[in-house]
Amino acid sequence: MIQSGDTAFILICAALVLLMTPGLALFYGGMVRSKNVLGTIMQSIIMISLVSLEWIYLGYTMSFGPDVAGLIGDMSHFALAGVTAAPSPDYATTIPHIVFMIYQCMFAVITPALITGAFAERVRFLPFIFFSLLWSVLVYNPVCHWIWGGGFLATMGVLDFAGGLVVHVTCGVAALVACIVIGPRKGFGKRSFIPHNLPMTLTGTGLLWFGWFGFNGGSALAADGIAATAFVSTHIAGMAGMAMWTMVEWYHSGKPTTLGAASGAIAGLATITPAAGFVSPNSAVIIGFLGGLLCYLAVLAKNRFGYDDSLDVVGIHGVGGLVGTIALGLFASTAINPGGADGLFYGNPSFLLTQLIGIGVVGGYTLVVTWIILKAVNAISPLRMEENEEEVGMDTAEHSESAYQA
Amino acid sequence: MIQSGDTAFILICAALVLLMTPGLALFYGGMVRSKNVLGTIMQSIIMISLVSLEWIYLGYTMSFGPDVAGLIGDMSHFALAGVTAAPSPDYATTIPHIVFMIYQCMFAVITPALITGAFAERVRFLPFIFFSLLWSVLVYNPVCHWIWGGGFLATMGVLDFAGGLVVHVTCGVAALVACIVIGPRKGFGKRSFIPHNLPMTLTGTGLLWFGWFGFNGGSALAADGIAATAFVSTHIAGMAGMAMWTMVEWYHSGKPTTLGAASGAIAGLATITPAAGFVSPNSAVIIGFLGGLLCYLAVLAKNRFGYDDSLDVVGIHGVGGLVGTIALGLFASTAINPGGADGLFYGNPSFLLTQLIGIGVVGGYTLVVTWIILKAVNAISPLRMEENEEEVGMDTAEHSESAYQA
Amino acid sequence: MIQSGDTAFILICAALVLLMTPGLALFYGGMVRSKNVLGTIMQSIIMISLVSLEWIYLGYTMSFGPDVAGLIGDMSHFALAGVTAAPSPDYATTIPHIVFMIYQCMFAVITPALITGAFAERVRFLPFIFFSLLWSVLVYNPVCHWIWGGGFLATMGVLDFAGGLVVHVTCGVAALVACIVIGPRKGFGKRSFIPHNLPMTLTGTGLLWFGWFGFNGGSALAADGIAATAFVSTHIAGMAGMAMWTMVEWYHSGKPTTLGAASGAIAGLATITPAAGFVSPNSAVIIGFLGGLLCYLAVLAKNRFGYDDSLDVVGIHGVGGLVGTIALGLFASTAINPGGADGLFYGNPSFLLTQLIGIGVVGGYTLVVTWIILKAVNAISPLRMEENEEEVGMDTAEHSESAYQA
Amino acid sequence: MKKIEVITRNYKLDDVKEALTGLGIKGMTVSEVKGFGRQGGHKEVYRGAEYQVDFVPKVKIDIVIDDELVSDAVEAIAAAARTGQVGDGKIFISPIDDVVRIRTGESGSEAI
Amino acid sequence: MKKIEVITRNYKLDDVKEALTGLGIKGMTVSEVKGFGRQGGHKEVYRGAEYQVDFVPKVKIDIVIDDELVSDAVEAIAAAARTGQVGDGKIFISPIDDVVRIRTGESGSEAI
Amino acid sequence: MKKIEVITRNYKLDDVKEALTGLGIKGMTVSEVKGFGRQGGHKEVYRGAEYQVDFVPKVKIDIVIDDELVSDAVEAIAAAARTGQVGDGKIFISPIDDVVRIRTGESGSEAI
Ligand SMILES: Nc1ncnc2c1ncn2[C@@H]1O[C@H](COP(=O)(O)OP(=O)(O)O)[C@@H](O)[C@H]1O
Ligand SMILES: Nc1ncnc2c1ncn2[C@@H]1O[C@H](COP(=O)(O)OP(=O)(O)O)[C@@H](O)[C@H]1O
Ligand SMILES: Nc1ncnc2c1ncn2[C@@H]1O[C@H](COP(=O)(O)OP(=O)(O)O)[C@@H](O)[C@H]1O
Repeated sequence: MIQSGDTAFILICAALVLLMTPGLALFYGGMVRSKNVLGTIMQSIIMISLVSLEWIYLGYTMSFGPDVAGLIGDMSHFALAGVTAAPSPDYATTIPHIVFMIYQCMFAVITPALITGAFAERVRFLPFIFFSLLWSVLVYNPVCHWIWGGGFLATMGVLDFAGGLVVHVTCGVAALVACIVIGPRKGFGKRSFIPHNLPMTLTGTGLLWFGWFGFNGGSALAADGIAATAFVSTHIAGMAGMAMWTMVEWYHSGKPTTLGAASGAIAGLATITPAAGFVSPNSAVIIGFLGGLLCYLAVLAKNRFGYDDSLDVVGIHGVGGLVGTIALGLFASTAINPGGADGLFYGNPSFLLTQLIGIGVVGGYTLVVTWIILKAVNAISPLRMEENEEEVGMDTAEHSESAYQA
Repeated sequence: MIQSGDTAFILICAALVLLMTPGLALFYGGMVRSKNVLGTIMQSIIMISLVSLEWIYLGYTMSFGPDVAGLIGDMSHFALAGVTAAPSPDYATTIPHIVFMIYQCMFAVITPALITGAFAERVRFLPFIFFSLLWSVLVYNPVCHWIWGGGFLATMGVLDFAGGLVVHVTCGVAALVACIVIGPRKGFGKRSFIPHNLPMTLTGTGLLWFGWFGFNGGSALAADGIAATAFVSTHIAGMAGMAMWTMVEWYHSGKPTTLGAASGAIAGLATITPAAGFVSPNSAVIIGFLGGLLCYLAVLAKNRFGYDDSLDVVGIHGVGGLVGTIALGLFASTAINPGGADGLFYGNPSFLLTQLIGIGVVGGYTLVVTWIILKAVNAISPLRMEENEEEVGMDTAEHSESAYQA
Repeated sequence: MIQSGDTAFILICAALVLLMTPGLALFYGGMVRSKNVLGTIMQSIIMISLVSLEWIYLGYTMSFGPDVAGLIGDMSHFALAGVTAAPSPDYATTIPHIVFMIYQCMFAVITPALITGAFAERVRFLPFIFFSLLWSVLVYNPVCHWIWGGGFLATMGVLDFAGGLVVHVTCGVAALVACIVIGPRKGFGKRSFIPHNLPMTLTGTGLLWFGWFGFNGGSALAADGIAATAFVSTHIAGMAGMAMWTMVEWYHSGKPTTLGAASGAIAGLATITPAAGFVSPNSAVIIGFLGGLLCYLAVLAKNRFGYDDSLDVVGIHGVGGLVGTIALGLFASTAINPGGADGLFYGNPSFLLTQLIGIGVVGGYTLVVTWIILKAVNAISPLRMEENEEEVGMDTAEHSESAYQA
Repeated sequence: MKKIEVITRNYKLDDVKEALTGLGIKGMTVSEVKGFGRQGGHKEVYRGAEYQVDFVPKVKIDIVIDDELVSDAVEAIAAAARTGQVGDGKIFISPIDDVVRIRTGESGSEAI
Repeated sequence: MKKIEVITRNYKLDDVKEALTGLGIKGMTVSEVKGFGRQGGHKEVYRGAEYQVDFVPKVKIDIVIDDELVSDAVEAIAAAARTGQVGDGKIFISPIDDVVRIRTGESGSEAI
Repeated sequence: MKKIEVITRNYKLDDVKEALTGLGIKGMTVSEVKGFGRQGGHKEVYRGAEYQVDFVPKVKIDIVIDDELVSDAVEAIAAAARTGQVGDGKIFISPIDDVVRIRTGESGSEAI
């Protein structure tokens, strides 16, 4: 039966998650050079239309339609057939089915948008659209089904509260593959790529944090104690991530930076995502600290390896999702969420193993399929901008616009 | 009886709609030249105080007070008399009456703010205040009463879920009249009027979309299946509008622009507004596409006609509201909302006629009254800035401020 | 028992209040010179991690733990012991206890962030962190306990709906002490300190207003009639404050400014905060007008006194909180909120006296303890930046960053 | 060779550019500047504090050309930029010893 | 006529302007520039990557005046802009062949 | 003394700076400018309205040096800034009568 409190909550949470995509656009947009800010924003916001359209025809039914062999949903919900204002019998039974559908849509939208940070400032718009669409269909939808739609990983007992695997590990792995295939920006390692507008990035951070409450809190699919737990651990891990990154950076490079504080917050928030509704607040503090620390180290490490993951999608989302998924294997507690599991620290080492298998499967699958998609798209329409267009910048070269006039 | 779920939902939706006014301020502010950005923002945000004040003394009771001859509400609710924390017997019976009142207030605030895009960059602040106040009292309040307050159009069966007529058609028609009466900006057709800060416009777009969930979803006045339908069709039409505008522009002028994506989104969102809670998701896709396409064409057409609707209020809100109101006459379905109607495509051509009459009445009334108000205000205090003040810009000339310092 | 409507509402309200801190960061950030914008933003957002961490270990239990002699909470809830997804027996009994905890956390976060406007553009980050932490522990937590945690002021009958005393008077008094102890900016009175980006300040204003609905509305701790009352009076006082400041400034200095409109809005919102759930909408209009007028005068007066309260924390938050707390003593009505009190205008002069005692106690305590903390911190690590670092700006000197690149 | 520095109103930039290209001048360099002069400034008010802002936005256009083109160019620029109101701006003419085109290494008149 | 180009600290602009108006000089043109010199720059750090930023914000003031005013002007400017710290900046003096006032077409000293 | 004005691509600034410091030149002043030249501009489209934008972002570098350093400096700059594509920019050389260091009051070559 429909509960107005739950329905109100998930509708507002869906709105919050939608807001994360423009929030991400600002977060990323502030970090690029001013000649690429519109192109960067566009790569995020266009996902709202591209992926939403895909979602209502294909994505929802592939992800949440009746299961076929543990691998994918069937076409029963093509064009939202059977998805009405009555509750689904399977998912979120106290809210209208379409509310569940639209809430999940917002997750599908932001995931490919997250990847764009890896190849910022150098990709053509048309092949980028092809890539994102194919990736949503071939990577996001199946993985989403495996874990949240009753697929084989769900059956195995892999847990992911709000998208550590489905969102962050997939986008992190895709980011790594993409920035290697596409290659570094012109002048990488020689010229300095300094963020053109950090207040914009910080505004985006604020909106992301705000939206993340909908992302993690809403994943309880009801306004109940689990939502409360998820909401609280989200805030706690975000602040712990910010605290940790700030302190480590202060110690390590001499000054605490605002970009560091923002990065640490996002790292903490990404890290808690898979675990949010399954762990205690005190565990969330530790998970947030771990996220802040390990993502900081990952970002530093990148500078050694020399690939140009321009806005650190691998270091923050990939590593965050990875660390959080493992941490869930350690800190999960059925005392907190009886629908969850106990982790290693609660006497159940096998759950940690399950989580590691989940990471292996999702990571491996994403890596291979992303690589194939990139190669295929490149063969049809090269992703990389031409040298002098890259010099001119995406805003004029790809969109015939200028971001700023005096 | 008060339901906490519904009350929570409408309170948050009211907050979301409030946020649309600063969102609009950024949307518009980014599109003007930097010397006019503060003046443009001011024209939106001052409505929050001007119209809210008007609303609690006059507007609410004119719009929603007991009906007088189908034309206007009486003065029973002057200064919110009888509007308390108990539910209204007439409207939204599961939430406190004051919640309904404040939710409706937010709609009254944003409508005249929308008009300001038509005469951006050239109007004096004092007569602008007179105009907006008179317009709210003489246009918004009556039309609102006719359709939502039990007036004669409601009796006739005209439907408008969340403001296609009440908000978008009124502001679109007023915009057309106003930009013709006030005349084009100095240098129009010769100098180029390029947006000074598109990331600001895109930030505003994000906030508008976010707020629109409250605007349309909340118009169900409860957290129920209708709210779910309205919320979902809002998102769907927004994304379809964005997709369509982007594609048409890409095809037509060679590149997809970010301003185009934003414009298409707003067009789609405006177009679905009257229909949101009355149509199926699949109809919403078509309505969104129509909105994106027809608003694009309308904006192009403007360049032919040569009037200076500076930020395309007519082309986007006017045409969007018009198309959506007609589309509702086509796509409305009582299977989706038993409290609604069936449209032409569901076997009921008379409803389409009703909608067309609604457009005629609202459009005609708005046109005449807006024209009279403009002439009257101009007679007392000329709306148009003096030539050299327009050159200097509104920020210093009207507000003694500068937006930016190096 | 947990109500989903109430839980949904307070969770979303907590998210709204969180958003106020980045909103404040923008509000303040736009008003400083561009070389200090990151440092200013950082002083707000770092509170999210600093104070949240303090809150879960110390703050919550000091504020809301079992009362010790009316003065402070004991350590029962250290590290959130006993704070679970079950409702608290004492506070907000229809929502999970952790929801109450996290909602209150957001208030603790923003209060020290508000103070930073007083000493903007001239303070070193490390001692600033010490100051803020000590202030949270030694001023915020006790005062919060006295009024909201069952301490002696609550027992005496002092009322404060959402933080007129707990938030605004404490931060206003602390601001006054701090800007006197720290001294004026270099060049104060000679050079002009003009806001570097007013659209940023106006964006922040919009987010603050939006969040304030959560701040005041959520302080009902349920989605009920009191929440409705608080929400409505918040909007009304905000708009009345904006209207009043704009008019007075227009009359007094010749032009209405956007910074004035924003300042008036914040003044009105701050002023209604203690009274929001206890007064009628018509009283809220008057309170908002009073807030707008008196805060304007206070800001003008500052220019006479010659202390450098750079972003007018005293004039707006201090005076707003003061005026609102007194106004509550005048306008409170048990007809509106039976759990409240009757004020002077409702025949109960003794309640006004109680409120004045509340102001005296909170103001006096804050003044003394803030002064001691500042002196202590200065002795260990001087708060004031060195002259040439102040010239260079906080962004490079304190954070090794630049906000903007061409 | 001479350098012509034009300081004028922002919105006259396009007119001046057209006037110059009309004379066959193919290059110029533009920057945003703030001017102080007879035109005067304006008052700004921030929370009750008044500031006199004496500087108004102007555009500066630098053109390096051969000596024989100077008088035509100056006339064309003045005609294009003139509104007759105070604040139309100035044209400064100064000597240039040499010019080098970076791309080719050419110098002197060749390089312009 | 001469052009005096002053490159100095941003916050000295008002002082220099007052010094010049004190001498009866009624016009000048200002632009924001970045300077490289003995003053040195600073380090910036973005996600662990360190950059040395060698350029510091400065203001450039151009004043065209008659030859006889030059030495007074230079002295007044230097006095107004001096702090004694490295980075106070420079004054460059260069020849101007002619000046035209766009509004009136006047040229030479008349036009300044 | 001479002033060398370099107008070139933004991203060549660091290279030019290094080339100059390599010659022992310790100061320069940089500003952002927009250039019009053979390189051409681009089209921009806003809601269906097309605009031709002729100006491209460039950087201007001013260096005042002693006469004997000029030819070396010009060569070094040209080498550092050259890409061989249209739009590499120009170097203008003009006379400077005198230089004053504000901090010390020194003038002439001393002051550079
Ligand atoms: N002596 C000068 N040196 C440099 N620039 C000047 C000088 N006088 C005027 N200017 C520039 O020319 C602009 C216009 O000058 P102004 O005196 O306002 O009007 P007009 O050019 O009509 O005489 C000023 O804003 C300033 O930028
Ligand atoms: N040779 C030069 N050519 C052009 N500008 C210079 C030159 N030397 C210095 N400058 C400018 O003067 C500013 C101040 O110079 P600097 O060496 O830092 O200190 P000081 O003026 O005290 O000697 C520099 O930032 C730069 O803008
Ligand atoms: N006559 C000129 N006067 C001033 N600046 C010029 C002149 N010609 C070119 N420039 C500047 O030099 C830049 C490069 O010139 P351009 O003609 O595009 O290419 P190239 O330098 O390769 O010949 C222009 O963008 C402009 O800023």
